[in-house]
Amino acid sequence: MINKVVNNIDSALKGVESKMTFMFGGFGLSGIPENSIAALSKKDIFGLTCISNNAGVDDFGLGLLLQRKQIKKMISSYVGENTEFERQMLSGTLEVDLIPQGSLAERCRAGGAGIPAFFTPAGYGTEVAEGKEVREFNGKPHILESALTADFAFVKAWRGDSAGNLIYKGTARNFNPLMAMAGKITVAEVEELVPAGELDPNQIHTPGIFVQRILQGEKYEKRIEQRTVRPRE
Amino acid sequence: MINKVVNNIDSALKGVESKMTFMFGGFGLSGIPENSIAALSKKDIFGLTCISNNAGVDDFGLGLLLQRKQIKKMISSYVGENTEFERQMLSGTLEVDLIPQGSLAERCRAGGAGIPAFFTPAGYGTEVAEGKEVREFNGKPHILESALTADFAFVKAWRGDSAGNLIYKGTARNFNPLMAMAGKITVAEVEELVPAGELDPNQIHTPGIFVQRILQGEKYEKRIEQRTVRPRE
Amino acid sequence: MALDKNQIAQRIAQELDHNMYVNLGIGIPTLVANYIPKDVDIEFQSENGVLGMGPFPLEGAEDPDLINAGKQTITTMPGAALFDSATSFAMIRGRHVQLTVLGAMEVSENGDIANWKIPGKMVKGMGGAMDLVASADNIIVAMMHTNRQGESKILKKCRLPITGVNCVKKIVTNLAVLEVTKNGFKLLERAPGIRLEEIIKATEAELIIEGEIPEMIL
Amino acid sequence: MALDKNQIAQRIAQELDHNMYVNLGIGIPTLVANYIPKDVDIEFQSENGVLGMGPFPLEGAEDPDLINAGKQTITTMPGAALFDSATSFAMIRGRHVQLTVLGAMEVSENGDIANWKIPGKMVKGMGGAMDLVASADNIIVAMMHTNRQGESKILKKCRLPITGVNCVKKIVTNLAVLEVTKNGFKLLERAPGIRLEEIIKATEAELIIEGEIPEMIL
Repeated sequence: MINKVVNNIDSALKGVESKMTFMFGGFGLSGIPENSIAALSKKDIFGLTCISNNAGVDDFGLGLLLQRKQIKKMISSYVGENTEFERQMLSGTLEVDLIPQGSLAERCRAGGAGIPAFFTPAGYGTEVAEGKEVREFNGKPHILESALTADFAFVKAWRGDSAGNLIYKGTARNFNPLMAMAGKITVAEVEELVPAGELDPNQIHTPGIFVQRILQGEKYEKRIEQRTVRPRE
Repeated sequence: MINKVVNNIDSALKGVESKMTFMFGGFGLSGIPENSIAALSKKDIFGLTCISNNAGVDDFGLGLLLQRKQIKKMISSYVGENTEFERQMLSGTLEVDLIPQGSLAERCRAGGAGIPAFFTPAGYGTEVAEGKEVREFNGKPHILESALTADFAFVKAWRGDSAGNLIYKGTARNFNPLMAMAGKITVAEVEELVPAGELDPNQIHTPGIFVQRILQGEKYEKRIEQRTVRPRE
Repeated sequence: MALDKNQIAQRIAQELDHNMYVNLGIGIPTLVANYIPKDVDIEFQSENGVLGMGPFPLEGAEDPDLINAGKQTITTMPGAALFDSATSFAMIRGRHVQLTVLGAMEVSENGDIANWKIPGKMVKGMGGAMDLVASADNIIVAMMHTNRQGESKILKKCRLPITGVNCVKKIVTNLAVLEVTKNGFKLLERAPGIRLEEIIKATEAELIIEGEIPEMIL
Repeated sequence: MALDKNQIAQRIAQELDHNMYVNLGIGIPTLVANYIPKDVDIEFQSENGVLGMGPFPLEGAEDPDLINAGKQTITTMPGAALFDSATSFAMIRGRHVQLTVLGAMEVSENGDIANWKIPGKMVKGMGGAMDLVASADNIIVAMMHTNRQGESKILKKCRLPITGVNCVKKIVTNLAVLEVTKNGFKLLERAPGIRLEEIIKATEAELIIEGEIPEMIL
């Protein structure tokens, strides 16, 4: 067994530098690597390119890095739940590359899977296709999309073991397994870290080979963005 | 919940015809859809194209379809554990298309995922690359491979529910989840069929949307091809 | 009378067939789930990674690890499955999700849809919309027939940046049900009490009108 | 004396570093697992879908649902993971598996390898070999220096259909350890008691020989 455990967030973040490209798992605020983001927002690193489906809210998630103007460029599918984001984008200090959500997911997976490019129908005929190769398959036009990788990928799982194996919970899985594949160094933080052998090998979502460092998260706020309930009858 | 249960193998195979393309999950004899194969070998359908990593042995697995000369073409990565296969191949009555194993897996997934083609480094510079587009990414040559789909995909899982959700066991998973995605009609046979709600949604390997019919397998031989043990100390 | 949002959703619910996998967009489409007939088996997919989505949770039962693509807390039904975003879009791109219902700012007579970007305004992104419209065999748009300025959203050609081409099959608005045909928009139904002239007036594109146009039955 | 198969495996085991993910091919490579030093943490990947492969099972404990890529019954170690074939080759193609050890019929001085097909003979297929050799950062070949006819398998140019190009980094044979460099094969070590002349005679390709060539230490 190869031991991936790091005992504190400083060890987990060792090697992060300005101008690097980072990936962050999560959809909205669900399944985001809260502890890694909080610690990154305290480091003096700037000019980051961040790949994440969303960009957090003003005081939580990637909003924390935006507040300190650490991010130079966001690669996302949906942003702007966040006034600071909007301000920086409209003033031109923040570059934003918007990508169809399915293409974003598949491009991360491709980056981790050694597939440099693939064809998808998503975005054909739209401004997303500008400058991209178009080819017909079965009479339907597709565009060529390239793989995404990152210097660091930060992911969050429900349970993990010392070998780096991860199990996610609910829809907090989302982009986490794909970004875990695509990071040169993948840092996984988990709600519960257990010794190797305690997780059923048949139920692992992310095999440990994709994870370089695993950390017991200190605390999780798990903020709900749109609390929606139905009345009790 | 959409109910996918069929009560017998005849209903499971409804619509199979000569000259169709079938996919079969399994690696060697592990995880093959035993009941579907046995029933297909009793049907008067011929001229089949079969996509499967291997081709069974003389008296088990796809060997049963070869015995009755039902297969016109095999698309596989490794074959020939089987004298009848060898005889038909050498006499030219059986076409064989050999594909690198990783490309076979990815082409099935791509077929199910609406990705018509992707680049891979596997096979570059070899006869597998003949007639295929070559392109360099990051200084490394890759070849363009296309998606595979099938009229029917036959897969085998350990447990399944009435909604078609599947959980595999051990290395019997192999190609099954990928081929389940790529069948126009996917027939899943399982060792244990349970009502919807009994499987943990977080532990599903193949979501029911990829499965059109699910069947409790009648019996499983689960033959071991290379029994290998170590001595008790 | 023109339909309200709930009635648009109610009319769209009639388009759902037994055993369909359906993806509902944010806004009016989300309301469609409230009008599924009891004897029709449907499973809802949400692109952030769930199949077999159920109703919103009871108060106090919200789970931050269980949300839909609109980031609302949800529940799951028996037979549900959870998965990652790549698998989710494999379902969508691979046409396993049969029907997508989504809102639009404009639809053109060749089936193009614009629903993600207004030049000059803050652009939030396309989310999963471009993948959804590029893939589903059947795409139904739920929207108001005209915008707040009273201008038609049913156009010869989209003016806004488009989300996808040749993809919309049907439109249900507060005034009418339209089908996108090879020859353009065909008027199928009128909202109860809405006259033909009102629909024609509210529509920039040409309408194909054949025979008597029935009223919707809700 | 020339090495036997177990000794070739033993020598290759010295190439394994701490914390490496390794894929072992069928034949001599499989034997490498028997010689891993106790203090070196290694995980074995098998391309049919397992990471953290353990030794063969005890008699009576064989599980038909747990095999390796050679179709042999296996066990798993604590911390193992099971997955499908696409994920398995994502690990391989994506260079997460750092070292591949496999057999060969021929290797050429530019690092090409031939190990899947002999024209005129029954062709069984490449299995996962083409994906493995096209991907791993480090590829070590385990093989006999010459074939049964006594002909060299270390060639200027492969004669058999190749499995991959410019990929082999090192070769351990019964006679020697060779490195594939930009300028061709460099002789690194001799098998115990084997003279330089014997190696040169058994090698069709040119050998780069610099200084004293040490004997392998086993």
